Amino acid sequence: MLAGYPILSLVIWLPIISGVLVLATGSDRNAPLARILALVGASVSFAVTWPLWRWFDTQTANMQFSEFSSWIPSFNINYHLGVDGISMPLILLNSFMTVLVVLAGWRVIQNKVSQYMAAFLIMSGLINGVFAALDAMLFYVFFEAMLIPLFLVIGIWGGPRRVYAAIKFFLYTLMGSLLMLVAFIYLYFQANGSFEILAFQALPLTMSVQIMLFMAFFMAFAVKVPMWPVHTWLPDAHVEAPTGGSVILAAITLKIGAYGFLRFNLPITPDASHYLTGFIVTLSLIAVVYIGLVALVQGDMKKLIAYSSISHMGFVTLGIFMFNSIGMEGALVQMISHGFVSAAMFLGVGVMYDRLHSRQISDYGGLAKNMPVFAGLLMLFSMANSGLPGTSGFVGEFMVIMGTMQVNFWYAFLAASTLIWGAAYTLWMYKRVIFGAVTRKEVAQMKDVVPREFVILGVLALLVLAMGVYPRPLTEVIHSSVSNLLAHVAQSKLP
Amino acid sequence: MLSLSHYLILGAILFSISVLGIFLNRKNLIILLMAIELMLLAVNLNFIAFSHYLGDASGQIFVFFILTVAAAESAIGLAILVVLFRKLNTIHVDDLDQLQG
Amino acid sequence: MNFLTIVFYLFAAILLFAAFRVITTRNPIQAALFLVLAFFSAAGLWLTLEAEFLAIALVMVYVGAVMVLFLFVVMMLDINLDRLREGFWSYLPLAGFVATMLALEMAVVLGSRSFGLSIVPAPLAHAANYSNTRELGLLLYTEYVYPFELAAVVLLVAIVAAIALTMRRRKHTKHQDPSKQVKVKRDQRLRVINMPSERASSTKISGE
Amino acid sequence: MQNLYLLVPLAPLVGALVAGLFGWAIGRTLSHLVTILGVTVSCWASWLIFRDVQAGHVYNGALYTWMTVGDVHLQLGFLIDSLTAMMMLVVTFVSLMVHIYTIGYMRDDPGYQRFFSYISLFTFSMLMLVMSNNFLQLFFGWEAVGLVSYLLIGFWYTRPTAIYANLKAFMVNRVGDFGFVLGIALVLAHFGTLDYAAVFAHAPALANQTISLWSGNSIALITAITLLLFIGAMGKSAQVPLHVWLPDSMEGPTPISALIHAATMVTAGIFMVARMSPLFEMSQHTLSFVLVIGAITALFMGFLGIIQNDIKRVIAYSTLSQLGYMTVALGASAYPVAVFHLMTHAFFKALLFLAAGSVIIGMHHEQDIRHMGGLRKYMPITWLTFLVGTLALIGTPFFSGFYSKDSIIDAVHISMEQGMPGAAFAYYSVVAGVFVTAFYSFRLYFLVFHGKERFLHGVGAHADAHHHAAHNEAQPQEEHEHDAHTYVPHESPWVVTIPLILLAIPSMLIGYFTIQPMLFGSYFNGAILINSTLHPAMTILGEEFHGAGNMAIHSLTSLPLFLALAGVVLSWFFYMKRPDIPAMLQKRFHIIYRVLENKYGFDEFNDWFFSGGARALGRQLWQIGDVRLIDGFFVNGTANLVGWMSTQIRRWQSGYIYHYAFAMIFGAFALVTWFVYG
Amino acid sequence: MNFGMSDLMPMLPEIFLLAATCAILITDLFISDQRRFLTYLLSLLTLAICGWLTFSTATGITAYTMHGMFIDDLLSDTLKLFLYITVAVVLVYSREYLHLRGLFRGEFFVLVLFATLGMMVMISGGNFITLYMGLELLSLSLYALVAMQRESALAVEAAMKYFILGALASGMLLYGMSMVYGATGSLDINHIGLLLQMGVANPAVLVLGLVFIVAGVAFKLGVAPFHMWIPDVYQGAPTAVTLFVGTATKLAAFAFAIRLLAQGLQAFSADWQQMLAIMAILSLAIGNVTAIAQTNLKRMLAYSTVAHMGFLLLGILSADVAGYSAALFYVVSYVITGLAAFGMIMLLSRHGFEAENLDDLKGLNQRNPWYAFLMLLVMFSLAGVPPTIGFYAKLAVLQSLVSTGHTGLAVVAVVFSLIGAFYYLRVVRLMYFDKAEDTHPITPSFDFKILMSVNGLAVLALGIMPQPLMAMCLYAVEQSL
Repeated sequence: MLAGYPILSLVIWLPIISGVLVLATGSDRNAPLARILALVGASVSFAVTWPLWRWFDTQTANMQFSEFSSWIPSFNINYHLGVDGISMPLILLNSFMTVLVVLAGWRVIQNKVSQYMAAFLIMSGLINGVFAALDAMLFYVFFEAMLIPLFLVIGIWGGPRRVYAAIKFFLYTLMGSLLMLVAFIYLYFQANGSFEILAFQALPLTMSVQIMLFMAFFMAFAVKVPMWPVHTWLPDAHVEAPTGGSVILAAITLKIGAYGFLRFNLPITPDASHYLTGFIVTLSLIAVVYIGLVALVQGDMKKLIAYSSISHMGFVTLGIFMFNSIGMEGALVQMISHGFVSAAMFLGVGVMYDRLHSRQISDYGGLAKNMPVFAGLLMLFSMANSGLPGTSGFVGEFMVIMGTMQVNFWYAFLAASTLIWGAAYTLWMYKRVIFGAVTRKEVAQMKDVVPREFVILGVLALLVLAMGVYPRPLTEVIHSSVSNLLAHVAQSKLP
Repeated sequence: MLSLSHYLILGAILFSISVLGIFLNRKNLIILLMAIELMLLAVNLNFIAFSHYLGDASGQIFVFFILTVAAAESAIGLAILVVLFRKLNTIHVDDLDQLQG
Repeated sequence: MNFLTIVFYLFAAILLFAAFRVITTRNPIQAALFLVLAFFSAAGLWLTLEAEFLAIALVMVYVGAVMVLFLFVVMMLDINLDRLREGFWSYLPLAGFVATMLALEMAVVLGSRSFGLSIVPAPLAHAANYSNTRELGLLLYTEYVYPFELAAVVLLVAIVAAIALTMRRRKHTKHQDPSKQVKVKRDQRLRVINMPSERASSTKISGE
Repeated sequence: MQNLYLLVPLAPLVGALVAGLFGWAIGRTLSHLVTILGVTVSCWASWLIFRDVQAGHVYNGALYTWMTVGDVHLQLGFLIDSLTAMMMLVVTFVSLMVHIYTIGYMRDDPGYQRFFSYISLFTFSMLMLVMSNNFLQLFFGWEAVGLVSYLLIGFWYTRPTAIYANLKAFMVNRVGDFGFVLGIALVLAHFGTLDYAAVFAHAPALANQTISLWSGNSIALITAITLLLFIGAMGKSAQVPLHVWLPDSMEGPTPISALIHAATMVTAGIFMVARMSPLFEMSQHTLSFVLVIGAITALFMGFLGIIQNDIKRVIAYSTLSQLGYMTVALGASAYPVAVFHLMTHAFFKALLFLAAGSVIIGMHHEQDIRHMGGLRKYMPITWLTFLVGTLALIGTPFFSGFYSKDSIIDAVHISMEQGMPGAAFAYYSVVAGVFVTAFYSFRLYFLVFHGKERFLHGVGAHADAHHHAAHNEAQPQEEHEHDAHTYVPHESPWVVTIPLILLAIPSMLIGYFTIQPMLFGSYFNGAILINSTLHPAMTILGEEFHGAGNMAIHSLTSLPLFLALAGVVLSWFFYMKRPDIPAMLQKRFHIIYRVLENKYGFDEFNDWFFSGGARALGRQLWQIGDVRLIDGFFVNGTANLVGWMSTQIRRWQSGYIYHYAFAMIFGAFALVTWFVYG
Repeated sequence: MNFGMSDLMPMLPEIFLLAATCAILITDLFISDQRRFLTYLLSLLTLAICGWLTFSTATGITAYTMHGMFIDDLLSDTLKLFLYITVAVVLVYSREYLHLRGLFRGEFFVLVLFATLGMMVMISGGNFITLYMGLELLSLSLYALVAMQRESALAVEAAMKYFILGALASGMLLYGMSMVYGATGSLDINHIGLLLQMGVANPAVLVLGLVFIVAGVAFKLGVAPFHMWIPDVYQGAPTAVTLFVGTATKLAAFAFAIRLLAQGLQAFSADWQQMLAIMAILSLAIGNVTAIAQTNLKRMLAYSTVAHMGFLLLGILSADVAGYSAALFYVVSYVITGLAAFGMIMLLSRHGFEAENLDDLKGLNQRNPWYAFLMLLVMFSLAGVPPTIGFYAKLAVLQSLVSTGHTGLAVVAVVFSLIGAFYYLRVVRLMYFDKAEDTHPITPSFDFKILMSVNGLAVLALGIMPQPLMAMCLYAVEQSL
């Protein structure tokens, strides 16, 4: 098959190298070249992920496409890569999104184009690294390094409060991850001097240690997800970030948090995870209900979608901590789906913003008249965001509710209330923006989507539908890994 | 009879006096320099006392070097003081407060 | 209470008094003189410890050179004595407390439990022909030659530094500039002036 | 045969996609041709399948595996049995009629292709719903029809009322779906499958299982499941209190009112409960609940029909009321009767709506019945077909509505005699409802088609304003007519009248011909399961039944007919003979009138409590929780604290040497104290 | 007493440096201001030759000479090599800066080289006397260097403060040494180490001495509460001198601490570990928190240094080979990063303009993306964000902390570095997110440009491939202690 080909390395480094090349084009005089180079880089980087999908063995929960070489022998840190059913789809999602982001910034970004494109390409490679790393320190390096380009993207090309948002974003995430670093180091010694994640997962640990470790990881990943009450960076970051930044934030970086729960919290500290389930579930349900209500009253479209993301990610954490396969797989499906849907929603807002330079709902109204194609696409995404069957948004939500019901009726009750909140905030926004009479002359002058935007949104629309109608290919990929994880988590690791 | 303690305690008191001098003197940089000389004197006393009671001459050698260095130090200290006075026209300790915060 | 003890207490008292005066007096010249007194009494104490060479050196180096340097500087700088020593007392309580406590704590550690005669007995006096200077000299030029060389470098640094910091090029001071002296060329030393022989007036300008 | 099954939903889907995605390219005519062709194919295939099912071929098979989780296989598939086949036929037939009708009704609308796409998409969704063999697909269809309904209600998206109504419809349905999805989740959690057959087979084994709600309190599992599922049905089938969306949904174009909000989609809840009969039969509590909810809807929504002046709203309230009847039948365990009424109602209610639409076209988009009257002369076909529909609605013997409605009343009567909780209330409600139905139906009929021709004087200005506000871009050429202020109603074109006639025929006849096989024959055997020892309504009905004609003749002496007659007479008296009486009554009983006019205050309450409350709560959570507490206190508070500390510590760095020296000495002093004496 | 070549071989670099410095001192007299470049070149050449000498005489075997007063081990060789590089970089960075400020004088180079010699003596010191002499040689040169810019009131004030506090610290250090001498009767650190391992009659005296020695070391490193000279001196001194004080001397201070604490007083590690822990936490807190309020870049970096030195102490306090090598790695990576940070200030300065305020960095990305990028790397390295070298430095220290059971300290350290990240981010923010106010072109000389690029990229490259440096540090410490 493909043994021996360093596909994962390619997946990680190709975008980074492309990014450096794009950066080398320098000033905005070479912007067209930078754009084309970036698009080629992103596309090729996406293309090289194809073998991951094509030759992925769905029958095994083992790490596939593994690569191993020594990196920092002094600390026994290794360049160890590999993917399983949990991480592989996320890598694909990320590489795909990068292409879209490059396209989305094609015309909009006129300032420091090469830096913009390069930041996204480099970030893409680093994020792939996060998902592919099997060495905790390698993971950490990618995890942190990824913050830098995102920080810059928000801060340079963001809105008026970008500085506050960028710094808040960075410090929030850094706060979480630093404690995780200490946890890694602790585990390193417990594992007799190894940073192998798989070795961590096999360690017997006492309950108190598990709880401490759990909380350390929790800090890192809860911030990323983000879970209530450490979520407030997200609305700010989303609102201020340029469209591409919001897309990557929502579609990818939030997933890193959930991925972390699956890769670290659950398998390393299973007993603590069970012990603290109530805590996590409570926070998740607060995210669903509280954030759903908060989203309802937002006047800024991006903020609304940001809050909706928090709410949807609440579903992910909820599903993960149900400890049954339908819940956990549902969480994973929700992650992927949310990647498409939230990205599409942000891109949609971006399309509007590029024309009117406002994100306020009240500035719009009656777009359907001038922008019927856009209105149609946005309708699809809005429906997906509110979890309509037949769209990808439904699949994950449905599975998580199903999984939650197996555990507790009231959990499911509160979780299912998202059917109401989700529809309420999404469609209310849709109504105010797209429907109604055209009241402002600026709105009347807005033109429908151009082919480039149509392609971006259209591809996402197809994906959203395809996943909603036939999610099985995805669930098959994640199935073995989730089963294996559940079996692992079911066993106590108390010494 | 005199014990080592006598000398050492004397050194300690001398050391403290010089420290007190550094705290208390708000006005005159020269006296600060003198306090430092006193401090070195206390140290030297310690070394010589130890050297004597331990029967080991290396302590006295150290004192020799300390004296040398102290002399060089005062030379540079006074040089800086002169430069300072030329520039600021003051040697008040309180006037050295441009750098703060 | 033998003679040595009396000498010790006497010199110790003078030393502490002088030291105290150094830090409390308002006139820097007085302070310098009290410092001289302190050095003298310290030298006396060192003699009781059979450190004759250092005692002499202290007097010669410090009293003879360093203190003179201090006095020079004090007198060279035109210091306004009026403003000296304001706000002395307000800081005294805290500073005095810390200093006293520090002295007490050190004294307790260094007291007779640690360094009493029973623990560290007084060494036998050296023979009359014992030369402290010789002993130090032997050590200094053999075992301690490395720090000795370093001491030389330190002094060199002090010289370089002091000159670099304080030397001023006043307009009217006359000094040599070796680099200029070295670089000087023949035609700078000797200027051949082309003198017009008879006809004066118009062409004289070039000569000046 | 399986390809044929597949053809039924796919043909309209293809039509919808072609018209929706390429409508701009292929033009109007081709768009409606392709969609109509799709629905025709679907209808024809449904007929073939219907015949096949009658021949005893029941099909239950998977289409494809949606996903596999653990040992749960979630598949999409078809269950084709008598219930499904009947529904397919009704749906495709009514849909076909509506498609044809639309050509005329929407002739001048710029969203022509879009409209055809939507109604074909709706047909597809509805067919997926009824053909499903599992809960998942049921939910798919369930939500998909909701989506299309949302799109269609808001079809004229520039009208504020339309987009208010469609959001409301969607939200209220979502509340129902909330229960529905929980029900499905409970099913999956306890049965481990979502397949109907497997669930029904396994259900008896779980009859005694309970789930605990909170400490010490538990509820029977089946009751919980059925109640939750029924909440879903309440949303879709507009039962009190989730009925509020249906009247507002009349903001959509009339064809969809006929298709979706009368004939098909709103009956999905009824269909679903009938489909779930094996489960509902196991829970007495749920049935009682169903009965009471249905009865309330049947009677009280009828009252509201009396005071409405919008032609479509009157029919909408009648729809609510009729849905209540069906629900009552379900509660009485007379599922076949409910389905039977569903079918007859589909025909005559579609007919009524389409006829109303015809009137609206004729009246140039005037919908207020106070401005109509005497249309009989101008629109003879519409008048006749409308009369047929009305007669069927009020249960005139031999008309289709009579058979189904009378059966419901009988069934509830039997339930009452059996002592079922709530049945007595239900019985009196439905009987009273007969009178109310007759009264408002004929009120509408008289006001529209008889009496003075009120449109001829003085309404122009009002209609004009209404028209402009409504859809000013819809029919530009009509502006001209309007400006003249002298228009005369005219009969609609043939594409409108043909469907009316085609629907009038079954409205008249279908009850007579099908009551025997559907209710008392073996038609629903295997599709609907009734525990006849506990709920003998159907059995007893069957024993008392002696042919359709007999039933009609027998009814001439029964109470409902007299009540209906009384209603007709009273409305004739009020609105033909003494039009002053209603006005007088309105004054005298203005409190009741106000209550009715405000529709019992449901809308106000919902707006205030749910919509407003949620927003107020959201704003509080946001402003206090997020902005002030988390961000303000914790996040920025920490930052400010550090900043404040920074300025404080900074002051220690005073610039004075003696402070620095003091810090050093004090540090040393502290260390000495600690380590030597500590 | 005879000296053979074998006694002098290990100290060949020092001998050469002294001789060369004297030669430069003399030569400089005969060079005109226009040709001062020669002095500069000679200084660089001297450092290069010293590097070659150190490298070629490095045997890997620990050699004692001059009666144990001079230690030549792998640790000293490693540190010295880094020292030469650092000093050379300092000189290259400073050239133009000094030139524009009239400080491009022979004394500067001579004093720098003497200071370097002092540091080398400290690094190789095996006896209290040599350690002290080296320290003073360094300190005296530094006092003079800080005061070099005589026309600057701030520089003179800084020099005075530095001098007084430095003398006080020397006095304390000496007092501590006298106590240790009294308790053990020896001035040789290895001898002291051996004696202490056998037990000591009077631990209280030794602890008293220890406190004062630790205070002296702490002053040199600049950890709280002995840090207060750092901000004032860093700000007041000419940036070239700040660069020197801020980078090179840290290497010597580290060696000083290792020689005294690890080699001499290892037996009392239980005591000094606690002292270092207290000071480390204080430094992290004061350094990081106070830096936030700064508006002067040099001052901010000064406080950042305090925090970093606190982190360094955390490495040392593990008191094992892993900890020392972590600290060595930390100090080396700090020096590399610090060079770039202070270097950037000089790069942005020009005639009559000191780019020392934070606001002077505004819009650097707009003015010159490359320097902004380098500074970005530096800031993230200081903040400890991967993939820069600063991260591994922190990682190594944290790891040594956890391995010795100081997990709580690790958590505290981590929390404070979060606070620290804030002000580093602010620099990035100014460079990238703000608009440039100063649009003066940035025109450094070619060598400065190249070296700065190499320096900045090293921060990244060593972050991606930290292994060689890390292994080197570990090996040096393992072979020496």
